[in-house]
Amino acid sequence: MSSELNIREEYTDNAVVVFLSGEVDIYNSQKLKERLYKIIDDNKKDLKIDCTELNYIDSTGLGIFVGALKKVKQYDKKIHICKLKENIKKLFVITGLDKLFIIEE
Amino acid sequence: MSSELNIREEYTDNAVVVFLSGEVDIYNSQKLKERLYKIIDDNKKDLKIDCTELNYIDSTGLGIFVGALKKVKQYDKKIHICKLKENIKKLFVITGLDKLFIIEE
Amino acid sequence: MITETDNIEIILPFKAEYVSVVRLTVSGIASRMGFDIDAIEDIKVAVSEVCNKLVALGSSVVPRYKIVFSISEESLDIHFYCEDKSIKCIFGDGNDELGVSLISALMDDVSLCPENDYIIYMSKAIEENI
Amino acid sequence: MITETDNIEIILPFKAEYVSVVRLTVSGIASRMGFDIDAIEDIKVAVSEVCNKLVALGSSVVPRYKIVFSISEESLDIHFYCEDKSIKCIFGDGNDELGVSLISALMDDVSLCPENDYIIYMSKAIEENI
Ligand SMILES: Nc1ncnc2c1ncn2[C@@H]1O[C@H](COP(=O)(O)OP(=O)(O)O)[C@@H](O)[C@H]1O
Ligand SMILES: Nc1ncnc2c1ncn2[C@@H]1O[C@H](COP(=O)(O)OP(=O)(O)O)[C@@H](O)[C@H]1O
Repeated sequence: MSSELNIREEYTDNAVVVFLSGEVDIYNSQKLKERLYKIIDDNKKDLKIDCTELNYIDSTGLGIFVGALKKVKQYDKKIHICKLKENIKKLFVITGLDKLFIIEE
Repeated sequence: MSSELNIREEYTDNAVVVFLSGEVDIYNSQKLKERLYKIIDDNKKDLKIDCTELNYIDSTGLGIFVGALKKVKQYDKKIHICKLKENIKKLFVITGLDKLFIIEE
Repeated sequence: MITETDNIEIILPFKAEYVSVVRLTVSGIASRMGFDIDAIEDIKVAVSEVCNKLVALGSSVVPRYKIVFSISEESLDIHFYCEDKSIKCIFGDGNDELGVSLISALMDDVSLCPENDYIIYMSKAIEENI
Repeated sequence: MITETDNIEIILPFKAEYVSVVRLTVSGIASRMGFDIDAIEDIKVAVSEVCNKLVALGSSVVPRYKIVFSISEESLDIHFYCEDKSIKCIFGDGNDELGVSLISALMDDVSLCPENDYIIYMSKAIEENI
């Protein structure tokens, strides 16, 4: 049961890497939002979201990524989303969000 | 989702080792019964049931182990059950079946 | 052709914490039906999007909504119901582009605003490439 | 003391293939409630034993049975129902020593043969060591 959401961050010189594991859904997405927004405001750096261990995300979670993107753009920064599982990458393609983010392997 | 039951066997000089993985429940227990009974009749050796990857068993499955025990006893052989996960070993203790089988780490 | 259909119903509160329970239930049903892992994930997402919206709307009249899973050899058909008849055409407000695009793309047949006693219908065929 | 209780119901056919669906549903509920992994396994086994027996008995009158999960801060209470009123005291035939011993040992409170409109009641407290 990896249905919990865990969020961990690491700092590099010009980016913050955020590791997501488990599931992002309507129940825990507020926690993701608060954490991402705080990271962005505190650091004003590029964001790299590592999704190696992300098993599930819904539109609530995708909407938070979009909101985070608007926020980093205020600081003229970017969001890289990397190591998406195929079933989740598919959701980015369906919604057209793959064109807003820098999607990396 | 490791809810399927997989059964695999290996042969040693004086025993057949049966590896169970997944779940044994009312839906698939007949498959386990047929396979175990055939292994016993074909080989007439001690049975070693390796439960390293067994995640779930119910009374239907436990009943099949008991039936298999009756069958090996006809050939004067034994059943060793090894590497039970704690939650499953607990079921053997509750039902008293830990005294009928040779339970090994 | 006569085919048997099994129905499984789940009735649950309008609460965000139980959407994950629905996901587990539907993944159990879909995996038992023989859907592959990708299709199971698709169904989980589509079903959750409807639950999310229902939970966000809520009802002042009844505490719970109902999902009926109809299992046949060809497909998994899913109907959402609520006794609060004011809950209709829930995506009609146009606020959920992401959710609606996911549901439409991931399921084979979808009725988001039916003139019927159910709120939403969606279906996934077992072999999509028929 | 006022405590809120959430009810989740699942209604399903008397068929062996869907007992695993119930296990997934109940494990989702129990994990959301904060039960630890051992307790979740206990509940899965106990619930499955009842489903197994219901499936083995079946009903000539109705196609399905119902399980109601009542979620409170203290415990998960589970009631099994069937509209076929001939299904009563299902373990009364004494044929299921293994199943009955598991249910009784794994749950905190069990009523296997109640004089009531439900078939079986069982409950697991969130903190067993109160
Ligand atoms: N394809 C898209 N491209 C850019 N932004 C989008 C796209 N789809 C949705 N959004 C935006 O993502 C955010 C969340 O989307 P949505 O889930 O539809 O809204 P809400 O959170 O109000 O339910 C909104 O700001 C919406 O405008
Ligand atoms: N503690 C025990 N020790 C030995 N045998 C047992 C024990 N409990 C159950 N059995 C035997 O295991 C088999 C299956 O048990 P049970 O599930 O109660 O019966 P059934 O398969 O008829 O429902 C039966 O042969 C029963 O006698």
